[in-house]
Amino acid sequence: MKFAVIVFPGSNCDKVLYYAIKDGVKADVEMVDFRNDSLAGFDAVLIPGGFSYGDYLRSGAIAGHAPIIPAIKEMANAGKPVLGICNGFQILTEIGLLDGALIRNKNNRFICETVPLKVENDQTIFTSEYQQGETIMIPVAHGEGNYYCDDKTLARLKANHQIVFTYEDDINGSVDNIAGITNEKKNVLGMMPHPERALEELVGSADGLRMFQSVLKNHMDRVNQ
Amino acid sequence: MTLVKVYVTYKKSILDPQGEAITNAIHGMGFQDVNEVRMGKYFEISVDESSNTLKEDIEKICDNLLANPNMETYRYEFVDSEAVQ
Amino acid sequence: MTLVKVYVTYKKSILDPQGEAITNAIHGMGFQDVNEVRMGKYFEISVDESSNTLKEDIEKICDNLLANPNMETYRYEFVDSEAVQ
Amino acid sequence: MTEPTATMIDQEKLYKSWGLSEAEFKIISEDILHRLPNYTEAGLFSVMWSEHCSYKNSKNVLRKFPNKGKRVLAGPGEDAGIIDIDDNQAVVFKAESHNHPSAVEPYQGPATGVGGIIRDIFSMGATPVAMLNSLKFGNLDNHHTKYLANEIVAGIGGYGNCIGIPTVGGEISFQKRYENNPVVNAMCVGLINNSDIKYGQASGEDNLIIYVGAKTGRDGIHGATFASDEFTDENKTQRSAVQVGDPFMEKLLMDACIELVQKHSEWIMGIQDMGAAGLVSSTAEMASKAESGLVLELDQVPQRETEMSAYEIMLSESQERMVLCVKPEYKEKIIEFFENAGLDAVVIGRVTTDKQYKIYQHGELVTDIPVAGLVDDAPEYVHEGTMPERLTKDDYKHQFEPQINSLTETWLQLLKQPNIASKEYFYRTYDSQIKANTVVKPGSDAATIRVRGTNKALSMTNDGNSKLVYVDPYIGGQNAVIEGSANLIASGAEPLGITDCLNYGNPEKAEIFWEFNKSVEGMASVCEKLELPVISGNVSLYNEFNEEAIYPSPMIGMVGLVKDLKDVITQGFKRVGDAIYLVGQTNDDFNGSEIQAMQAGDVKGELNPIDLEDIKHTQANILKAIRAGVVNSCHDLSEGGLAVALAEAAFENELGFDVTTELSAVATFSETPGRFLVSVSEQDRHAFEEYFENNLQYLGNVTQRATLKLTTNDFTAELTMSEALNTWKEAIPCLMK
Ligand SMILES: Nc1ncnc2c1ncn2[C@@H]1O[C@H](COP(=O)(O)OP(=O)(O)O)[C@@H](O)[C@H]1O
Ligand SMILES: [Mg+2]
Repeated sequence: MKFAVIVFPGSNCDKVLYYAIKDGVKADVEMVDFRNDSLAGFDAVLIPGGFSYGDYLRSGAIAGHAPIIPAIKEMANAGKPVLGICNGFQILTEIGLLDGALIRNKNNRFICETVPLKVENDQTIFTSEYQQGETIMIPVAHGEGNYYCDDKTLARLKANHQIVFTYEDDINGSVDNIAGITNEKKNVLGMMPHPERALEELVGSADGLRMFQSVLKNHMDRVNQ
Repeated sequence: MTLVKVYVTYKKSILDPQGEAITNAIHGMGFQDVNEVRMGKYFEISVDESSNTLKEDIEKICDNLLANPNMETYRYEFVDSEAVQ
Repeated sequence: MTLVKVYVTYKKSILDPQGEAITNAIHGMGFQDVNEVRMGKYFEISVDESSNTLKEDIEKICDNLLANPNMETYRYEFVDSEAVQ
Repeated sequence: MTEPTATMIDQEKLYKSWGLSEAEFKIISEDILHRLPNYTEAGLFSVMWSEHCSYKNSKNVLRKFPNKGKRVLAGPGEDAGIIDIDDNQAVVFKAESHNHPSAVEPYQGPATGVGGIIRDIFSMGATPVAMLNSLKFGNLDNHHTKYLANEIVAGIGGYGNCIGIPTVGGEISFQKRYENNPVVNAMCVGLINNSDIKYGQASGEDNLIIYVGAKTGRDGIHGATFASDEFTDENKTQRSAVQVGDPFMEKLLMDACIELVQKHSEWIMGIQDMGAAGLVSSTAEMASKAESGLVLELDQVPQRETEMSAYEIMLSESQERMVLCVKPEYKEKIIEFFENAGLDAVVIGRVTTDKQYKIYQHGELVTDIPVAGLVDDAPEYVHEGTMPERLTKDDYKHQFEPQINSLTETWLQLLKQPNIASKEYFYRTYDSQIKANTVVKPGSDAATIRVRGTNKALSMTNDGNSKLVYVDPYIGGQNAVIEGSANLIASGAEPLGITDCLNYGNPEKAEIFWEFNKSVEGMASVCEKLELPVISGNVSLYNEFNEEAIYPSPMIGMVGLVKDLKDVITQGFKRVGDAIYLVGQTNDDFNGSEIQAMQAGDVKGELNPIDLEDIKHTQANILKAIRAGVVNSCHDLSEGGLAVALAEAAFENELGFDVTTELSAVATFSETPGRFLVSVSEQDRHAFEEYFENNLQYLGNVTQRATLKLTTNDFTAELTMSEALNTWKEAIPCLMK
């Protein structure tokens, strides 16, 4: 299985995400520059955290116009796994692959902390190695992670089980404490917390590893069928 | 040369934490009469030559880049108005 | 209730990295006619009652909080203008 | 705008308003140039000979610091110092102050300070891996201080978070003297392979000078500005001292420079960032180091504004710019390399052999001066200091006596003091975990970052209790170094070396100079004793508001090496049943203490002399014990003494304790330096005690019960965990409301 880590100018969690795949789950991975317009040959797309284009204007807004974006949309439409973490999540909402928007944290301050998350749906390709209802410890680091969507959208997300992770405590004002959602087909996941920073107890938690293992395992299962 | 001024604000239903922080700071300064502050963005766009499609272009730029329709609204005005017709 | 609109912009000589990034993005979208974008802040301040000192108060708030006179300039306008004299 | 002529500058003594003295002007015109300098030249001299660039008032004092050592690869004089950490790797670090800009623009000031210190690190070829900061604010009892604190912290976080370097530690303290003159010091730590080290030099005839990064604007041209009558009013309002940081641009610049050094080292001779005094300072220093000359063509310099004068271009402090000296045959490759990274790179000059610094603008030679005159010939001043009057008062010998009616109450009250209370409210806004290398996050004695791909880690800390320096500059200075070292030792690291930021008032005042000089002597004495070289640093003088100086505020930034990840340790108790020890003797040390500040409303009185031999011995043994694996937690005692250290050790994992001491209640707040609070597994007690002969006291145990119980020879206090923790955690958020 081959992963692409998209690198936008200003991405700053790209290398750690790369290590998560290469050393964490020992799969094939390549960094892909934002100027490319094709993702041929890749089985999954990872959009890292950071401050693409400085997050000037609005987080994720400018990245939404990069040459690589149509290729990412194609992958999503083809049902391949697309995972956006933090700034990646913001970009996915900006380009319309995920619903809603991420606005400034309720208290107007950046927050960096390792927080408990609840796994709300273990039936996705991203979460099958977790248990429904399980609490995992994953770091967050964001100033604009307050998930917003209107009531109709929220009802749809719920009905369709698209809410995958929630915060156990209200850390940023997100609607229903939402920390991560998928698209309807559940092959695109956006989340504010950083699983790639939680691969080893040495740095505080290893709970993020199973997310990447899930993606890998589900792919292999499908291939072997 | 035409100058276009664009104002982007959060929709009413959206929480504006920056505005709130500013309101608190203003109260802290002793101005209790201030009720609410909402913060938005303001752009001055200078356009080289006025094409026929200037109005359309600006709307495209606003819709696709300067404002996020999920949470923001915008309005704009031309300062050098004879340039657009 | 009076609504005050405040516009804060960087002085000309000050670097505006946001404006630059936006300009580049607009060019990337194919609008080459756009020359320059400067980004500023926009505030809508609603004031409860109109005191005699409203104008002064707003200027104090702008000078001390909303704008840094070392690098920014501001202008403001009252929307409900009969409220101020 | 017309520039004044050379004669006008001379006759009307215009140079005086730019900070040059008559004597200095005479040296320039008579000894160096043998003619009068023109406008641009006079401007260049005034800025290069300013305290900020030449250290003319402080050099003589700074020489007291040791800067050599077995592991030192580069010391003061470079953008940052470098210390070997084995395996052909080295650590690079430096700190810088941005006090004045932060007072003027509390968001952009610290942001650009962070940007500047990061450039100092990657301009050596190193990869920045961590940041720290030392902040000193007024008391949180007024709107202005809260505003400053919020903005300054946001500015630091805004830059660091965006560029993607974890901010892992620092210190924050509060005292009225900083109300209008906050202290903002930022430190950056980088890693490098020894073979990649680059120096800022411009050598080799006809090698090219390349400018990379942001365009030059009229930013920050103020240090040595001309009298205002030269500018029209319109000009003045558009002219600004404030620089805006662009962390996005800096990220591109940083990544490109590091990649260039790692992959194409052979293309470049030297690399240097543009910091204070921008283009002139960076290029003149590069030429000076290589003993060469330079020709610069200003028309080639990318400019953000029109009609900039040579003076303005040379002195601009626009951020996010670098200068490279490259071999001509690689010119195209380098420009293409940067273009691909989204950056503009242009050739602005070349290296010559005549040792002259020549600048052309619009085809005219506007500057022609010897490089050495500009960089090396600034005069050095040796000031006479006078002991401040406050230190000569009779009652100064007197030791403060704290009053305690209830140990519980005093204890809680102290935990609530902003200087002692948790700083999480602030540091939680810094991304401390980015890059996933942070093994010990903010909240313990020192932060620890693993060195990826090895079994090593680096610990780092910022320290400088300025209350102690204020009451007793020499011993207070000693204390700053001891505390830095203790914080590293308590984290399982072997201290490697020091960077500093020396923040003081106006050195032309004899009393201020005395404080500066004495405190440096104090610091230096400990550096010698503990064999800690000072490899880089920064001096910030003239920190005054309405003639009132800040406390003398040296900040010690220290980095230590953890040789084995298994030695990483934090301050918090780990396991119920562990034995708790106090290592070191406790004396009556209340002058300058937090309890004195709290109870007397002010600090005063001389400090007791410190036995450095004893400090060294104790620290060495703590490290040995940690490496032997018999220590579960270790915390050095600082502000608030034993009582506060116990509470802090309990908070980390919310484990209680039951402690009994021979000391009096008052003594549990004494701040005698050189002490540690250690917890040890029951089975390791004997092994642990062996390291300390009689220099330790068994205090009790870590308990299951969520209570903090402290029994002294005269009082007993018992706090519930929730009450103590809330008091300590909520104090600052509450004040910031
Ligand atoms: N400005 C800051 N930035 C990041 N961390 C900070 C800052 N100020 C304090 N901290 C962290 O808070 C903890 C307590 O700080 P401090 O009381 O100064 O410790 P110590 O007394 O051991 O030097 C440390 O881990 C320190 O790194
Ligand atoms: Mg400590």
